[in-house]
Amino acid sequence: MSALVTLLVLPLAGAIAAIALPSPVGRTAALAAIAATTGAAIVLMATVAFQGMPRLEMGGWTPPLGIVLVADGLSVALIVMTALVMASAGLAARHAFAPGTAGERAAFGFWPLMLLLWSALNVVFLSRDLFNLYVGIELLSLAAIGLVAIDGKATALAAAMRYMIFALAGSLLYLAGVVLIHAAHGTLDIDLIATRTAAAPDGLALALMTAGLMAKTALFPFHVWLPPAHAGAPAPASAMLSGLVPKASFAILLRLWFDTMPDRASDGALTLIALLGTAAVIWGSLGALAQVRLKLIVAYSTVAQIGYLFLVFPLAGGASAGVPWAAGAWTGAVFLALSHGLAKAAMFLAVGHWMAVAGSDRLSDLRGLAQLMPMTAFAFALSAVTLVGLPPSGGFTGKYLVMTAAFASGQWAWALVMGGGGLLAAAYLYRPMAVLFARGAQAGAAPPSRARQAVPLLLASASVALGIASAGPFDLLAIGRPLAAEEGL
Amino acid sequence: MTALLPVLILLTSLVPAVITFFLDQESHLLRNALSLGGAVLKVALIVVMLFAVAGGAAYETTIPLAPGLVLLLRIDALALLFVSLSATLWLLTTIYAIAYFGTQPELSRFFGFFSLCVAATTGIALSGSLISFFIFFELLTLSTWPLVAHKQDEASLKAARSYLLYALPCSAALLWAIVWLESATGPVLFTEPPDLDGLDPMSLRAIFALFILGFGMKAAIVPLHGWLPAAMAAPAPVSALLHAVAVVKAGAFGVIRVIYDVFGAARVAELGVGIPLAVLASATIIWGSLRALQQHDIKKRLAFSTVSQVSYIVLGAALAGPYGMIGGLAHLVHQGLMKITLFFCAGIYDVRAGVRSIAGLNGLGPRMPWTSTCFSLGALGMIGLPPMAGFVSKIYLGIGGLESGAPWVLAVLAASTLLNAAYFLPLLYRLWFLEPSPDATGDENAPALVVPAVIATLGALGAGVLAASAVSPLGWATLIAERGDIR
Amino acid sequence: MTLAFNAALCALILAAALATILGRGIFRSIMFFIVYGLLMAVAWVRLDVVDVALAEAAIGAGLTGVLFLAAFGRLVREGAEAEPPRRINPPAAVACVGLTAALTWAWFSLPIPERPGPQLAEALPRAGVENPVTAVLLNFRAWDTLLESIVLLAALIGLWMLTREDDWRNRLGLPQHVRPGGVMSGFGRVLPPVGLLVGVYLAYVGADRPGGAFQGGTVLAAVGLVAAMTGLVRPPRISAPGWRAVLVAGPLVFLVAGLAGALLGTNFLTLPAPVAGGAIFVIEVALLLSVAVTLTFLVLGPPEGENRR
Amino acid sequence: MTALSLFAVTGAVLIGIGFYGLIATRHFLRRVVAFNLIGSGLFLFFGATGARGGVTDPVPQALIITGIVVAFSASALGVGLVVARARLSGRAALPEEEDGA
Repeated sequence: MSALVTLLVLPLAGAIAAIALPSPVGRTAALAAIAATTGAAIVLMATVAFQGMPRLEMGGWTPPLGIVLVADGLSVALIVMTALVMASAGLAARHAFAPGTAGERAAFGFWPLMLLLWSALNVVFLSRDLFNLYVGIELLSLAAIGLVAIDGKATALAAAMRYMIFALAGSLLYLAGVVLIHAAHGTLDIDLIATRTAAAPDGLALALMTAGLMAKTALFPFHVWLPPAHAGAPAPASAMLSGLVPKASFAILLRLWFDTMPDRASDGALTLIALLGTAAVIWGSLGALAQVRLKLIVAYSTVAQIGYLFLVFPLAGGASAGVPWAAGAWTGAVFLALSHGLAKAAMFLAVGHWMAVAGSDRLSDLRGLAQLMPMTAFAFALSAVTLVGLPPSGGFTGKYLVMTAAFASGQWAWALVMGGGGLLAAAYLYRPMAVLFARGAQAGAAPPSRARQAVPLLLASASVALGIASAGPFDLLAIGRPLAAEEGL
Repeated sequence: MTALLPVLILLTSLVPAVITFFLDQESHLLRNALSLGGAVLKVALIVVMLFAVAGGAAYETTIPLAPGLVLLLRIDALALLFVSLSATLWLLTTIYAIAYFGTQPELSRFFGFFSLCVAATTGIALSGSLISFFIFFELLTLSTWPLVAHKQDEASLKAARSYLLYALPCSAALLWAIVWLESATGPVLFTEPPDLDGLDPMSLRAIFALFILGFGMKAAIVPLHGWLPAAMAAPAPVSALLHAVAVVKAGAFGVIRVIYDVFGAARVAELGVGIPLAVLASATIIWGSLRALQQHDIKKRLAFSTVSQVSYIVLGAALAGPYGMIGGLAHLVHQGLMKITLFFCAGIYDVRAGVRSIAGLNGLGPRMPWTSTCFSLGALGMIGLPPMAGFVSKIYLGIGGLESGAPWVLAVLAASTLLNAAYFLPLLYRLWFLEPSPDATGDENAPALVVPAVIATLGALGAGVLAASAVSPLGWATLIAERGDIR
Repeated sequence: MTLAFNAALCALILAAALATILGRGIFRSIMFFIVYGLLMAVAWVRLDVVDVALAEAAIGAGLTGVLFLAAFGRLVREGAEAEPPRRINPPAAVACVGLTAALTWAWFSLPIPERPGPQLAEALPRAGVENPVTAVLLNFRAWDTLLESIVLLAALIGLWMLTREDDWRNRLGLPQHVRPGGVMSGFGRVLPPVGLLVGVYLAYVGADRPGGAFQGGTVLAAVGLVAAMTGLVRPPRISAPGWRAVLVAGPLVFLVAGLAGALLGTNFLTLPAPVAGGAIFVIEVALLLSVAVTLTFLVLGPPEGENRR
Repeated sequence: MTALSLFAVTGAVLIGIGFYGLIATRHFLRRVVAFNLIGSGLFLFFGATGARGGVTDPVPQALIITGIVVAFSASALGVGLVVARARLSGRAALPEEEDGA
């Protein structure tokens, strides 16, 4: 059985088991599925790295009739990042959602929702069929909404409702684009569409899909739902929601603009997208600076970090495509997405530990926690290094590649955004760091075991390791990359 | 094996750093053994290499990251000058720090970051490419922050915040400079001159300014110096690290690399950016000295003295001529040896006699003779009294000024010398010639604190007395200049 | 004449749609929506797309309408049925008119590609069913359909997460009180057997003619709802193992069939031509059950107890 | 105007009406209703595209059926959310939109 099929089936089977089986057995099955899927993700990465891109024609039917899933470098990079975050979130949830710790309801529901979310992410990262991608992001949104609401409080429900409005509007806009594409080209397959001659409504289709996916990615000005939704969920859920979910719609955007219809991109549209990204960087950072609750700071930081990703469009798309720096910009953006996923998940898991001890995530209540839990504090600091984009982290590698592309193409304004965003990130992450490392009263509850504290530290270390060993991921991302890789940018 | 040597030198402090983080607070013995073992091993490796490099060998290791991001570690004479300084002083500081802290809390964190700091400095010294330099430079920024904040009281946290407030915007400027430059020239290696003709002179000047902004903060060039006196809130070993072993040195070293290995002395002269930098350095020299005069806290005075003295190195580099460069390079080592002596002694006065203010020094000389002798010799060296090391630096810098058509440098040096005397001699007067206050206590029954100070003093003395020999810092700097490791 | 009928139909649809958005009061909005759904089903028949017409009538109008009505009832009990004062939002109106204009323009400038294409005609004989829609749903794009059944599950688990902690062990939905011998109870005795027949029939004929697991499942769900609301059957608790097994049966059988394809055939979800018909039948039966139960549970809502705060 | 164009334009108008409802109304239940309008309008448009050229393309039909089920799932969750929130707070609109502002 191919690694691809295993990766798709395991989380689904795990979710089914977690729903059908009685509590202790279902939970064990879910944990087993998490472990196995993580393994499958790594095997798939090895397959892609050493044997080329596996291709799965569902049911044996080729497009335009059937649906094809392909694992390229981008897919497996995102899939392995997802697996690392999911495995860590699962470990954290083993305690956070243990029977007795959490209510019966959440202890049952977390596991299937998590595995369904994971299934959806894998589908989105692999599928080459626009409608299948739609089903994937719908599954993703519904599972994510369930996780946002799992806390059960009125604020969490309001956050879930707000999220839902944006998610539903986004899905339908995306679907409208898909309908136009199918009507114009008679196919939904990304690679087939790329070979068809352009039709008049393609631009509209691309615009609709992009707008819909932006709403789902929470790009400014569609970001208002994100901070309350991500901050209101329990820590393991926040880790997945903030670290992973926005990457799914962003990955589809990359596929649309660089694989499906690279020739339909106009410079004005590309610039507009990057301007929205710039606004997101500024707005998200200012929002983070204004918060007094750590989870909200971390969530607003996601708004800002998402903004960076959208700088890739004018740097690697449109007139810029096919020039030497385009591949660097594209790869840099993916590096930023990967390292943000790992670092942000680490942050939320660390905050979860602190909330368990301090009983709150207000900065004033977290004073001095670094002494009590040095490992999680260190994890938070390492994640901050990645988010600020300091070397030698994955965030730095991404930032360096994007900035080089910006200067090389004469679009240095985007480099200014990159650099300024890093300083803003340092500013809003400094406050929690200073509070954590201050001497202060220590909370009453006992800190979690070292093994549990190690989980966010491992994730944060992975985000740094992504920078230290960036050659491997860089080469991996070159497999199936839409733009020609140029050496020595 | 030889290709691995640079990595090994790096690992001698990186490995202890990582292991130390995971040690229990109570594992004093293991932690001390790790720190000391790493320091001794590093010095040993460097001694081995000193002989080889003097014979003309160069070691190089390449670790490819993403395209354009090549981590290149290279040992040449210039790298070795800096790395041997920091390795030797690290060993001394480690001994000193172990004695200084005793069994205080949070030591695993402290020594972890301490070793990390030295690893970063080693990396800076060995970096063979601009981007490697930047990576280690930022690692240094980050690993220094917890050290400055170590005491975790209000003053320390404020100092640490101020440090980052200066450091991060300046590293953003540095990254801008590097990316701007490299997007036009490709990755910049220090061994081969980048082709700068693709950039117009105005862009080059802007890039140069960004570089100076980036490095000048660490080198505490006015007006980017504010963090350094504030950082005196940190414990004495950290001050030694900031002022002598690592941080300000890294900044000055960066200026040297940029002038000689990125732009090249000729291009710096052609762009007309050397003399403005020399003027800025001179202003820093004078300003730092004037501010030092106003301080009543020993460590504060020493801190402003550093602001002043480090700019000697920048001045030498900015003059962009052989003598200036030799003077600057030699002063890199000289200032390190003298300043670490002074900080070691200031720490001893603090922990053994409870003295922090200058007024408290009255009559301590006879009571703490070893410490006070070391302190006095260090101070005299700073003033530039022959045969101490500081004298040698000043002579070369003066000649360098004349050689580069900037005779006003002599005036700066003279004024600085007078000011140095003005803020150091009163201290010596108090130590040796005033009566102690009746309730004064103090002893120096702490060999682990005193011995490093004595060794550092002997080093500073030796560097001056033996300046003519090939193994002295001056001799080595001359070797670097003659061999053309830097252009 | 046909055109006039179509035009009138479209006008009615649009009027009903406008009324759902602009009409005063939520209840009226829901009523107009149900009317709208029925009109939509007629439109689908006019387009000669009976499969979709069935789905739209059953799910779009019927089940969704019941869902909204039930929700409205609960909101009334919570005193949350009133709307905040509404006002016209001109920027939104302009944007929406723009969207409509853009789509209209797109319709008139769309090229007509070659579709469904020779591949479909060539593959249909090997699909195992004659109804091409069923062939697409359960064979050519079976992966979509598998995920769709999973989407239903995700929505249900998400819905259950909205249960109040104290209510978790209660039966699904609001407790029902039906007078024995009343109208509802009589209704409840007559309707289910008829509905059962219709639902199973719809699913069964789906292989060759319009119909299928989702449409049939919806009718069965309606049966289940009526049975529950009339007190004929008491809704289960979430913890009931048998019901949970039924919930996942469809996706599970689908998944197992997919794996069998991967092990025996060439690919995941491959149904070799000789056994395709049989395999699709088995999958449809399992899906029918799961879809019916999932839809029923979705409309019943999370458990709510008798004694409320 | 042919019958197909009539239905397609109707679909386009429905999408516009639905989006207006989703954006501009405040009661969450009405928003879910509006979401269903968009969905069915889009499906109508899609169905019309599939019937062009005198052939009936089964693919849009299959996709529409999938879409209807997906939309129902989302509606059910949305309705559950508004009911649950009303149970806790007695409100059925988002907090920032509750008052007349």
